[in-house]
Amino acid sequence: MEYTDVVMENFTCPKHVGEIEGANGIGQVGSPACGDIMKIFLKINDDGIIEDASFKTFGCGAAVASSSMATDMIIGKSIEEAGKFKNSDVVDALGGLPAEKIHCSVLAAEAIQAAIEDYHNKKAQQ
Amino acid sequence: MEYTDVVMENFTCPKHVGEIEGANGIGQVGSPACGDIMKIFLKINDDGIIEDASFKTFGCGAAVASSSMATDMIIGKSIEEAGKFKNSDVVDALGGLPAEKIHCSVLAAEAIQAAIEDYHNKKAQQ
Amino acid sequence: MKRIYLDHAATTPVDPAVVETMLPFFTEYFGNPSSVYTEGRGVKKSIEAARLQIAKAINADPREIYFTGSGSESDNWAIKGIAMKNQAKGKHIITSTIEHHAVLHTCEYLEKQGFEITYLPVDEYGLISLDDLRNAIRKDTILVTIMFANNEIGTIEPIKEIGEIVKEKGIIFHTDAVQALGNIPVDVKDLNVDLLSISAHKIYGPKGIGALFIRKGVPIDNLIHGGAQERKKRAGTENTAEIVAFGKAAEMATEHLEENAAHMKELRDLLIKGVMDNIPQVRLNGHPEKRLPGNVNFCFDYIEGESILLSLDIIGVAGSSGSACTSGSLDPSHVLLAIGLPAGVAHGSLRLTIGKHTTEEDINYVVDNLIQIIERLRKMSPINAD
Amino acid sequence: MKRIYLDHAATTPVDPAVVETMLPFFTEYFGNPSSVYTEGRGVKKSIEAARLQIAKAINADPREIYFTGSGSESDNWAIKGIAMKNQAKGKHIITSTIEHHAVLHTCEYLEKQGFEITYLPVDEYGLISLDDLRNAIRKDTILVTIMFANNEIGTIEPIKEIGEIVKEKGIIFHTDAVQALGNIPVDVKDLNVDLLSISAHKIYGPKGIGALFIRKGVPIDNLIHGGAQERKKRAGTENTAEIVAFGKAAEMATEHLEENAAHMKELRDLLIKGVMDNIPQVRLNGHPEKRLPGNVNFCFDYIEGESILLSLDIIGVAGSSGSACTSGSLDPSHVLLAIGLPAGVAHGSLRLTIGKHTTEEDINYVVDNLIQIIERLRKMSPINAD
Ligand SMILES: Cc1ncc(COP(=O)(O)O)c(C=O)c1O
Ligand SMILES: Cc1ncc(COP(=O)(O)O)c(C=O)c1O
Ligand code: FES
Ligand code: FES
Repeated sequence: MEYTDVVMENFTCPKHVGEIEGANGIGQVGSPACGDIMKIFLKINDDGIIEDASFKTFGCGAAVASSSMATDMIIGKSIEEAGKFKNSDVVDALGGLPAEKIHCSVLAAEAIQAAIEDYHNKKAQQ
Repeated sequence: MEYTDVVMENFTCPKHVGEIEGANGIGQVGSPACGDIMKIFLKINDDGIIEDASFKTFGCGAAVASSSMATDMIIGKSIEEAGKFKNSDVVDALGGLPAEKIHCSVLAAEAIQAAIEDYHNKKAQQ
Repeated sequence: MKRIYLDHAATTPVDPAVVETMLPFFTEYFGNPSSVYTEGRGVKKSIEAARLQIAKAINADPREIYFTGSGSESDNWAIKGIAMKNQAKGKHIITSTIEHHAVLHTCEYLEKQGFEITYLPVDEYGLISLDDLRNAIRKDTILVTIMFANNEIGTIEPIKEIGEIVKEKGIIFHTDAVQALGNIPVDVKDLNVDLLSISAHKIYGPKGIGALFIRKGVPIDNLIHGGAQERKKRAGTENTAEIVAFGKAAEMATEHLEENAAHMKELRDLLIKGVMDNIPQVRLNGHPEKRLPGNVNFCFDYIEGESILLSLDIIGVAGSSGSACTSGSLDPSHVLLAIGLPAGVAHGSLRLTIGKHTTEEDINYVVDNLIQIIERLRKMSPINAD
Repeated sequence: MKRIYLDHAATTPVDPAVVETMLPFFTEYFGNPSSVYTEGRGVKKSIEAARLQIAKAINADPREIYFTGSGSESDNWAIKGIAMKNQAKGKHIITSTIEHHAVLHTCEYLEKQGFEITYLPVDEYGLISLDDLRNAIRKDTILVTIMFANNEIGTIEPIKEIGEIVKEKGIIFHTDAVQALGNIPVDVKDLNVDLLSISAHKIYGPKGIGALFIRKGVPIDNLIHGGAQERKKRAGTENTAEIVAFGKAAEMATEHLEENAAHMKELRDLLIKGVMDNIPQVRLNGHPEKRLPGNVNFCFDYIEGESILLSLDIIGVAGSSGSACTSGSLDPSHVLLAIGLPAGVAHGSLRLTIGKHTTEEDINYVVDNLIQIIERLRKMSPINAD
């Protein structure tokens, strides 16, 4: 197992941990049986810009670091831009992940997409 | 492979190597294919006493040392006494032999018996 | 930062005294022990001296000790060697669900070759039941292989009782004692075992050297064929340096067994108490008493093992986890599942294994920090119950 | 007395530079390479660096290198692993009569399991015939295993040509290159081999560590099942120290290959000339040109090998013999019988194998003394022709 310094930094002092008040897009992927759950909270303003993002994660170091990095990267982006967000963006920003840990970054990307979908669903119901 | 000092001494400076003139009992056992041949020469006087003995040996260190020790031990003995000579006598005198080398001492004992037999045969023919 | 190593069940540092004994065998006494000449002869003697040290450590005859390249090789040899040699008598083998992979995967391989394996279940503490064993024995059972002590949860199986049952039926009995040696008494005469696997790197010896005890007369095929080494039972030029080191390590382990075990037990109980008293929603895995003196294994609800390990690593503590994530596979430890833990819980396991050099200070440091680490990780968890 | 070691084909002293590299791995970097924490991580890197060094030495991809516990284990794994995995396709294997026992006895074991083995004969120099090979190939042939260079008589087999023939037929090809590495170029890409065995202790590395090259995609069963080490192909906690040492030894061997080989060849030819010119009734075994740079093997008529060895040992020279008596068995070397020597002659063989530190002075000393030793032993022999 070999984590980069950026991964270790994001694991040790993760940014955006916890729930944000008034989140209007929430996505969760994974299951405890699989050993990883990622929950992403988004606060999207009327212009469709992600004003704030946060996470709660049950998972390995790579999962925590991916959550931290991914939330940090999408804050300030439009939901269109965030919709194109891919796991490889997280991996690159982390300076790489061990091969067997790539799926943890996939979880982060999926959780973000789930949160955006949740936002759209909620909006459609309004 | 672990030889005692006595074995090494008898291998390095074997006693009674070669043929003795006027040997009246000669015994040979073994074959080149098996990797060991021992030839014993005895000179037995009219009183049935082994006056001299010698050997020629194709074989391992234990075989050479056994030949040297065995010939040395039977010189001066009567043929009756020599007839009772056993391979364990050689082994004991050598301070022991490795398990897989016991058969080399057996060869020495057999060669002596063959030489004594040869002496008896020759005498019977006279 | 001072490092605190608490993964002695994974491997141990080589004792400096053991390193010392092996050094001359690399450059000076390097001869091939099968040789006639001076360089080889002394080496052979050293190997036989090491064999005697190992024999004494488990109360065997030195002629019953065969050196191998690892504990895994010993397990493979024991099981495949007995299976292949005795298949005319039957093709049924009994083992347990909590064996080391060296046993389990070997059994699974034999299944593919037409053997039938019964995997005995264990209770919540990791103990097999003697009644289950009795019921599993069939006419065509040729081998029972049950580990002496489990590497993850430290549970000690009733080997002597198993040995009695198996012996009565005339079946061959193998035990994997890799975790037992150096921690609890191992006596092949008392235990009724026919084959027993051990490994040097668990007792402050080097990695890559193990041994298999084979009781005289037990019919077994070779696993590694070739030269006449190890009385024609295990080929390969002898790993002289590591054999000598294994001998020394075994001798030291035997000599200090009681004192080391008492020391580890004290610290183990201190660690267990410290964690159980101060951290909520934690469970101790394994048997409360029938456990290795150095083994501690917890499950912390709502958090995942690797996160705990990494957090400990950052503050200088080395531990291990039966969690999926550490091995890069998605399955949690088969041992934790076998004792009945749900997969979600099994993912949050932490194993800390104490060694002869561990101190009370180390344990206190770990407990203090673990309290904070668990709290912090639980705050981050989406499945925290609060 | 100064010792002159001329048994480098049996084993070599570990190079001091190699000992140096391995030392930190016993006490400092002792962690289990599979671990998450700091102690384990660096170790994993060191193992992968060693794998790369080995890969470079034989022009393979590092992912095609698997560490084992010896050259013998590599041979057993290659042959049994291929046999077991591919038995549905056929159960016929081709090898030669002069293979190392690790190959021969493995093949004999497979015969007992229902496989059929063709043992190709060799000519008086120890070479197999490509026509014999072509004729031996059948529809159900799954494996050809022919050694690269013979350990007793030093003959180098036409591996590249064999590889071409075998490849054309789509059969898997293994070669035992234990004696080749460090002495002649070994290039798995050029040679068309699918599997290749090597061992560290023949190239100034430690005993008890080997490797098997397995070309990507070659279907093979494991020999040692268990943990996920070596990409799940060979279980057992990694012998880190010896792996690192093997890497270093392979790197050094590759770097100095030409220079070492030229040096050994020169001394070899000096030794051959010295003996042939001065001692009557002697023959050189093996091929005059296609032979390992360090190998010399003679038969002296009318005398037995161990006697020569002991006599040499007394004057400080370590050599070896294919004679019965050295091994405690009554059969002379199967290699010498295979090249057509009568048993009586084969008993009188002497192998002297030169290393990188051997000097011209050493060789002259040996020749001078050998003349006297042979004369003295012949005088003692009952079958001396004169
Ligand atoms: C040709 C050959 N193959 C295999 C081996 C076995 O190697 P190891 O001693 O590492 O088991 C040897 C040497 O002993 C050898 O010379
Ligand atoms: C119970 C048990 N069996 C077998 C092994 C395998 O031993 P080795 O690592 O020497 O192959 C281990 C340790 O890894 C173990 O804990
Ligand atoms: S979250 Fe399970 S491996 Fe990363
Ligand atoms: S004479 Fe052959 S072993 Fe002694």
